[in-house]
Amino acid sequence: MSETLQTPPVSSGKPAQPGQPDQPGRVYQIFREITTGNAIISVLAVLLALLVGAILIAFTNEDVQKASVYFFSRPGDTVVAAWNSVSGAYSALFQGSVYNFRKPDFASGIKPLTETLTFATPLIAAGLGVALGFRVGLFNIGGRGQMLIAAALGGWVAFALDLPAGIHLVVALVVGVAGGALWGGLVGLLKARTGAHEVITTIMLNYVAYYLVSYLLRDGFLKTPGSNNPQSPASKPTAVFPDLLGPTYNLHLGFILVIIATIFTWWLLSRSNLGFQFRAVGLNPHAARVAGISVDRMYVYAMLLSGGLVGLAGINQVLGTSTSGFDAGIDSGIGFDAITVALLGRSRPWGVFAAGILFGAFKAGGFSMQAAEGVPIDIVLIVQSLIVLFIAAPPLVRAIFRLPTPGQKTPGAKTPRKRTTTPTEVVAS
Amino acid sequence: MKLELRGITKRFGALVANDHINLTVEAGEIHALLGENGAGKSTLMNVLYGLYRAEEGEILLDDVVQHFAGPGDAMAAGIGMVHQHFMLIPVFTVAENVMLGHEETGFGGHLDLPAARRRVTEISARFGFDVDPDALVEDLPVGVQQRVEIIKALSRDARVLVFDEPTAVLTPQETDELMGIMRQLRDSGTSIVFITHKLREVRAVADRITVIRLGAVVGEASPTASNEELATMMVGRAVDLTVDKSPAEPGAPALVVSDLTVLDPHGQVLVNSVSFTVHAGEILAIAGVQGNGQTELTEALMGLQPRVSGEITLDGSSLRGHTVRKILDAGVGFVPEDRTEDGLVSEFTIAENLMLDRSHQPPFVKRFNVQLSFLAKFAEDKVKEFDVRSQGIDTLVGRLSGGNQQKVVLARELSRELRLFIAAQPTRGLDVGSIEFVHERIIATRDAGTPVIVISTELDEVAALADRILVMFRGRVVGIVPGDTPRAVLGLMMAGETPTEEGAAA
Amino acid sequence: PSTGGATSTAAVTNFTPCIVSDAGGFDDKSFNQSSFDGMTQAADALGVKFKQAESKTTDQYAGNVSSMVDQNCNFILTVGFALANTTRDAAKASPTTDFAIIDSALSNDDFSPLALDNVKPVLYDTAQAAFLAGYLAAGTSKTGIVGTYGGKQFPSVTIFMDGFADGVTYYNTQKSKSVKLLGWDKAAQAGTFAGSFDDINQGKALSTNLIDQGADIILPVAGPLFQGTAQAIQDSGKDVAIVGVDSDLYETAPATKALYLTSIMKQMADATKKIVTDAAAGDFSATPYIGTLDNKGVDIAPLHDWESKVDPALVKEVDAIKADIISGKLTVTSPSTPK
Amino acid sequence: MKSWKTPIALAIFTLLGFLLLVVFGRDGESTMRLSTTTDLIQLPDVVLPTRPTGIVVVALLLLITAGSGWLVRSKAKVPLWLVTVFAVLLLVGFLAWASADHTIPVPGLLFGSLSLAVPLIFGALGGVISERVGVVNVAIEGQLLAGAFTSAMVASITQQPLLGLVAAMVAGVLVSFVLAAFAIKYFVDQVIVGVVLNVLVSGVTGFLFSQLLAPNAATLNSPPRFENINIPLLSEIPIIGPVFFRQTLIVYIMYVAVACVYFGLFHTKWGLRLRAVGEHPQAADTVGINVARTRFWNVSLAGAIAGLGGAYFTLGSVGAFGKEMTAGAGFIALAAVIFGRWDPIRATLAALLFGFASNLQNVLSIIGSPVPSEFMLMLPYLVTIFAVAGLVGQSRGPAASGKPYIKS
Ligand SMILES: Nc1ncnc2c1ncn2[C@@H]1O[C@H](COP(=O)(O)OP(=O)(O)OP(=O)(O)O)[C@@H](O)[C@H]1O
Ligand SMILES: Nc1ncnc2c1ncn2[C@@H]1O[C@H](COP(=O)(O)OP(=O)(O)OP(=O)(O)O)[C@@H](O)[C@H]1O
Ligand SMILES: [Mg+2]
Ligand SMILES: [Mg+2]
Repeated sequence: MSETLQTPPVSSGKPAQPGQPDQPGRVYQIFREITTGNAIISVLAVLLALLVGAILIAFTNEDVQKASVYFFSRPGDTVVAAWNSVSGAYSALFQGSVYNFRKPDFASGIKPLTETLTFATPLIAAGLGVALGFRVGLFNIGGRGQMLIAAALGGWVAFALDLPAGIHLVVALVVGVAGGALWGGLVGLLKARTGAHEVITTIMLNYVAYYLVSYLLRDGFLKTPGSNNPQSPASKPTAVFPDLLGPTYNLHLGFILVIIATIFTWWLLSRSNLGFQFRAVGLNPHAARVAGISVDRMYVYAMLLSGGLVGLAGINQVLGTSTSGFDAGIDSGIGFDAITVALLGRSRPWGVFAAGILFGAFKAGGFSMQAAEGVPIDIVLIVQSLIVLFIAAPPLVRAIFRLPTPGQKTPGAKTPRKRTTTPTEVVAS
Repeated sequence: MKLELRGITKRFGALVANDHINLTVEAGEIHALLGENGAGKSTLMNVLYGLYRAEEGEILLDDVVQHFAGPGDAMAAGIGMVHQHFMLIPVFTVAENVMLGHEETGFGGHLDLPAARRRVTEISARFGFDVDPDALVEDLPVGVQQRVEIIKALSRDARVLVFDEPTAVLTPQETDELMGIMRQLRDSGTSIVFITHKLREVRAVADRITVIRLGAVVGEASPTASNEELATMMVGRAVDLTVDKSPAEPGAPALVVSDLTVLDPHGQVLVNSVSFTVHAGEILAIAGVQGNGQTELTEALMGLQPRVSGEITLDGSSLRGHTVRKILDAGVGFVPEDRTEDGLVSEFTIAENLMLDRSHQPPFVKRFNVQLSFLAKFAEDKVKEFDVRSQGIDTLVGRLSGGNQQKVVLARELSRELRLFIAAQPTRGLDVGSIEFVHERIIATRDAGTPVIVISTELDEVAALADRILVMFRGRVVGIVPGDTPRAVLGLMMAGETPTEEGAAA
Repeated sequence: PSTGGATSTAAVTNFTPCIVSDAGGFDDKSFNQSSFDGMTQAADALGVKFKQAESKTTDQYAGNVSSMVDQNCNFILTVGFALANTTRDAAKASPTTDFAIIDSALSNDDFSPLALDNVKPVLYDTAQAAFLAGYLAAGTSKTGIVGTYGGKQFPSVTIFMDGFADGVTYYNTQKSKSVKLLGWDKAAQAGTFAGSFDDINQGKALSTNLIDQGADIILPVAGPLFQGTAQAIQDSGKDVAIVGVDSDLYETAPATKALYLTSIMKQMADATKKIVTDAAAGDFSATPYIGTLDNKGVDIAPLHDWESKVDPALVKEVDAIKADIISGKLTVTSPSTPK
Repeated sequence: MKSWKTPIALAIFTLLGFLLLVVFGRDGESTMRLSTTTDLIQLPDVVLPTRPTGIVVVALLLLITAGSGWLVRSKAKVPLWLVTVFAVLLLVGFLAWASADHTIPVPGLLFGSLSLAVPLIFGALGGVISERVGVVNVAIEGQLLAGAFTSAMVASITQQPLLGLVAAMVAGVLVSFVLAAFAIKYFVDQVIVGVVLNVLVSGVTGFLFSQLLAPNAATLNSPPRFENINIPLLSEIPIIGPVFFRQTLIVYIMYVAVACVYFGLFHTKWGLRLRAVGEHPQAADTVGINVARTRFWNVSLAGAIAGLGGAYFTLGSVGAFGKEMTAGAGFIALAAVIFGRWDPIRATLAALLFGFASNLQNVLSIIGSPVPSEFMLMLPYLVTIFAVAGLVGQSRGPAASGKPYIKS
């Protein structure tokens, strides 16, 4: 999962210099822990979040509330009701996202897992885009706008043009991705040319894209003929992503594309020269400039690629998920979720992939939690946020479970001169 | 005040940076601390200053055991420190930096800036500094920043003062002034710990010397010991302090700079119609007090300055107005002044840093793909050739010692076909062993027939390397003199005085 | 595929009605909320429990509807045009489950209208009621200026504005007056929108500007944003009234009840309740329900506190117009009328 | 050397002005009302003939553009005031054009702008403090929303708007506590915490709103609002008075807050230490400043201020809580922080610019604009992009913002 240029091991003739630190500094350790995700800590983090979530679910459950009225006369009822509500909710989460035991056969029982992957698809694509930006030191909050433009342009190709099957799909895909890339590239261009901070421009362009697409849906080329709803026509079947596992499952070609995108991003960042320059700019733009790398140009390229990947998420929605027409809410907040997905995946492509699947599972499982157990959608959101927080804070989880810090307490480097550029630094720089 | 460190042990993970170190500094004594890069000097001082907590050992001031929870406590106990890496806030003014942490305030926490200004001017006057209390620190030359650090420490009336490599960025004159100040302080009863890699300074000012190697005290030395003795004690082997250099055999003029002028964004002249020529196979040293346009001059040569006029030609073709990449590709090798800021990506591995400025062309990159096995072999070779001490080519450069970092930069720049080599402050902050190595490599480059420019504020270095010396003052060329020009003459030139006839003839 | 668990002769005891919201959520002070109320009333009346799924984003529509099918719902109510195609697809996939969709009819992907045996479209000819409100407002305005603004330019929003505008125009032609409507131009289908159904502060800013321009009756068609209008009126210290939408604000938001001239009501709760109870009784029919003044599916609310301030003659005229519309003597049209 | 950026930008705007005001000029009269009906001193309405006004404005713009070109040629800098005059002229021309045969109530336009800007300003102040001390605050939106919710509920229960105000601050601080604890103590990436906190607060307030506030609106969601207080004398200054001095307590608190934060940041010990920690925590540490503690309490303070902004929604403006009622204001505030280069005054101006553009859009759409509503709604965002790209350019934030400080 790491993308440092892992040069093949060549036996080093030199013994380590005694004066050299042979143990990573503490910053690095913390970084390391999170990167590699100490499995136990992650599991405990999820457990902890589920525990807090359980309390919330129990508190908000009607039966529990009813039983608690006579808590002191029959406390058992409350406990039983709480247990029922919590176990029901979590088994619904599991059955909605991984495997549904109530289904008679494996083929239908496993459907939730495919749903998880379907929901993960756009999250991964957009997450990759945001992560790519982070690696170059850019904080792309513009996922919403990039998805909307991609969906609008690609969607238009999908419903308005008549092209042979296959070609139609490819053209729609390319146009959509290009749309996202343009919307993102605009940000890069503004930054390179005028120094305009990408956080501002991406936020603003989100709104511009939203209103633009709203207008196009209502009165422009995205409008459905004969209807007055601000909704686009359905994508033509020739442009729709084929199902991967047959019509029973919703999993479509988008998932394969996203795997390819992940591999591509991994290759780009860790194996290609462009990625090398990206990372150099992200970690130390001064040194990159002195080494002859055009920092401004890297910003433009990076935003083009970042927007393109986010655009893939947008086009995935119109060609894969909402093929029967879309409205201006087609981004579904994925552009924002992508930030968390990217960071949770430590901006590493395969990390993003995994984080996307986790989030996809929450989306898929959220439906059945709500439907089966009446857990309010807001609670699902809360539990999700808690899991993210706990996963991102291994030291906290450790403190709560009184686990020893790995190794010994190794005080080390203080503020690192330059850490991996996280978006936070970008906001401030 | 008498300072005593007893059995201080500080570990970073498995690394023992300080191993039961004992050190006593009497009141009114200048105690020099010597040791290679990474020997543990700064670590020991940080423990003393409360920045690090030692695993073992105790600190005594006037025979009373101290417990420092942080620098605040140490300062309260009368310890002051001038840090190796400046602890100044670039966007603050001098006065603000000096007052930070012990601000004088008026009503409602209102900062009493006039008081802080007075304090700065008062201390400046006492020690003969010329520091504008209202200047922004980031606008100041490093030498002046160093003074601000000293003023900061002095403004707290410290009775134990630690100077951690304060002279690395000072000119000879400034160094002499500083040593004068140290003596002045010593005579008023302050105990001083003085860390430096420059043996000349140690012998000039120290009352006692302690040498540290690999985290442990290896012994005491007297200020009368010879350079060779001290160096041997530090490094643990014999060090050749004078680099063998045969006379230059200059070839055809290679780099011709004429009428070069550099402006800053506000239109201020930084480099003022500078002209000079460097021949193949010679080393031109550009000397001068820090902040007199040398940095901007090199940046202009590298295409890093936007507002440049005049002409630069290398082997007959113009370099002016080209991008950095074009200039690098034209065969210019460059060692920037600030290696961590401009020369290296500290979160990249050694191998990655070795291809930093060649990430666009074969053999490192073919069809967009970084050639990993080539890079590994290349890095492995260079690490061997340049004796970069590390745990392997995948070590992050940020974890190397300064000397080894500099070797990585050198290895990268010297492993190309060069038509010009520019090295700015190539040995800043390096220990004697590393300096020896860097100097050897630079001379070898010259001997291979490459024109070399060395920018240095260090007269020892200039003397060791230069075939000819160009002295800059306030953006102008004061004169170009032969490499064996006496220190005294150079010192005057660096202060802006035009050289005598004999010097100017070169 | 998941099998719909409903049997067409479901006894009331094992009847499970379900409801799915659009991205507005169940407390949008608009159609999601009224539909939800109707569902609650129906379930109470039937003595059954219902299941609910609230959507936060558009990508949840399909998941929410299909998980309702999985939960063996017999009847699923989907709210809003945005769920139309989702509902259509789910209905085709599980023909034994009954559906009703609020505010939209179904259509094929080639835009041709579609009717399915197990989907009942529930539509409202809101313009009819809005027409009455427009006439009433024009007759009541003292400044001769009335105003309106919407949340987003959706047809379910602009249909109110169209009817209202026509009502004002009708008043002007009838009385040879020139009452002006700010914020909506029916012919151009252009007007003032807040850009959101959440930003109450923006609703207040818009209303303040309308009042500054002289409007003394305001029709906010933007869910909870009317609260901002109420505050703008109070801050202005002027005698300005609100015309509410969806439900009778006098009942649902009594905090500022003195400000409501009337409300343009879509009686969704009642309609929903009836459709659900019918379905429970096995009387589901896919015939579209269209709320009109005639069947009281849409109407304007009583004047309540404003009764005394409005000329009784005007009220009579409004009643007469209402009769004319019901009888077909007067037709109200809007490009946004649901089809 | 010479930078032609400004003259080129001015020339482009002059050209645009020419196209709009002259080529597509409108006939008629534009009226600007300068007084409200309640003013003591009644200024007469300014009536401008629309097209001639446009022509005069364009002529003046041309003059300024030429002047700036001349200045640059002779190696002088184009002074900021000239650009400001240019912007004001362009604005006047545009207003006249847009209001052909209509009346624009100038005080109302400005009053509304301020109202829309108030929460942004509070949010931006919180952002400035937090980022200046080294913690990136993406959670402004969450702090605003938490403040709005809590103030509405507490003020409803107690019927004391002041208590609501206090509660809003407490709520903002609580959100900040989470941010601070995770970011400072556990070194979690600050942006993750911020983004997640926004979701968390939205979830919690949404949930409590549906479960508690909506069903019990009369008791839990009917907070008494602050009354407008007219400041004697000041409130009678033409135009300025009605806009700035007939406001609620919260707005007056805002004036004080802006002044205090500005003064505090740049002229007090508190501010010096705060900025030191955000710029170079290790340097601050070496002079005995406790970095973690400084960060923790100032992030909390930032939360309290942003919380006040939330209270403005409910107690100052609209009198009830609504789900997601902050509607992205926190993100606009974040943009204002950067736009304002981490300076409280500039950030305030940035927020005001945004508020003005929003309300101008409102007014124009009400008096009838030929442009579709969606494009009108884009206006404030486009104005911001133009302003950032054209005027502000590169900006540098606190050096250590976003970086955890890990001590041995
Ligand atoms: N001191 C060390 N000990 C062990 N492994 C190390 C050390 N330093 C670096 N590495 C190796 O470097 C790799 C990259 O480290 P890290 O996770 O920090 O990625 P990175 O360098 O930030 O990645 P990129 O260079 O792609 O940005 C790790 O996989 C690790 O094997
Ligand atoms: N925070 C830290 N974490 C891990 N290792 C450290 C840290 N600080 C210093 N070291 C290591 O401890 C050793 C001693 O470092 P120190 O800075 O004290 O050396 P020094 O003698 O001051 O060297 P120089 O002459 O280069 O300043 C070095 O190997 C260094 O890499
Ligand atoms: Mg040191
Ligand atoms: Mg790296």
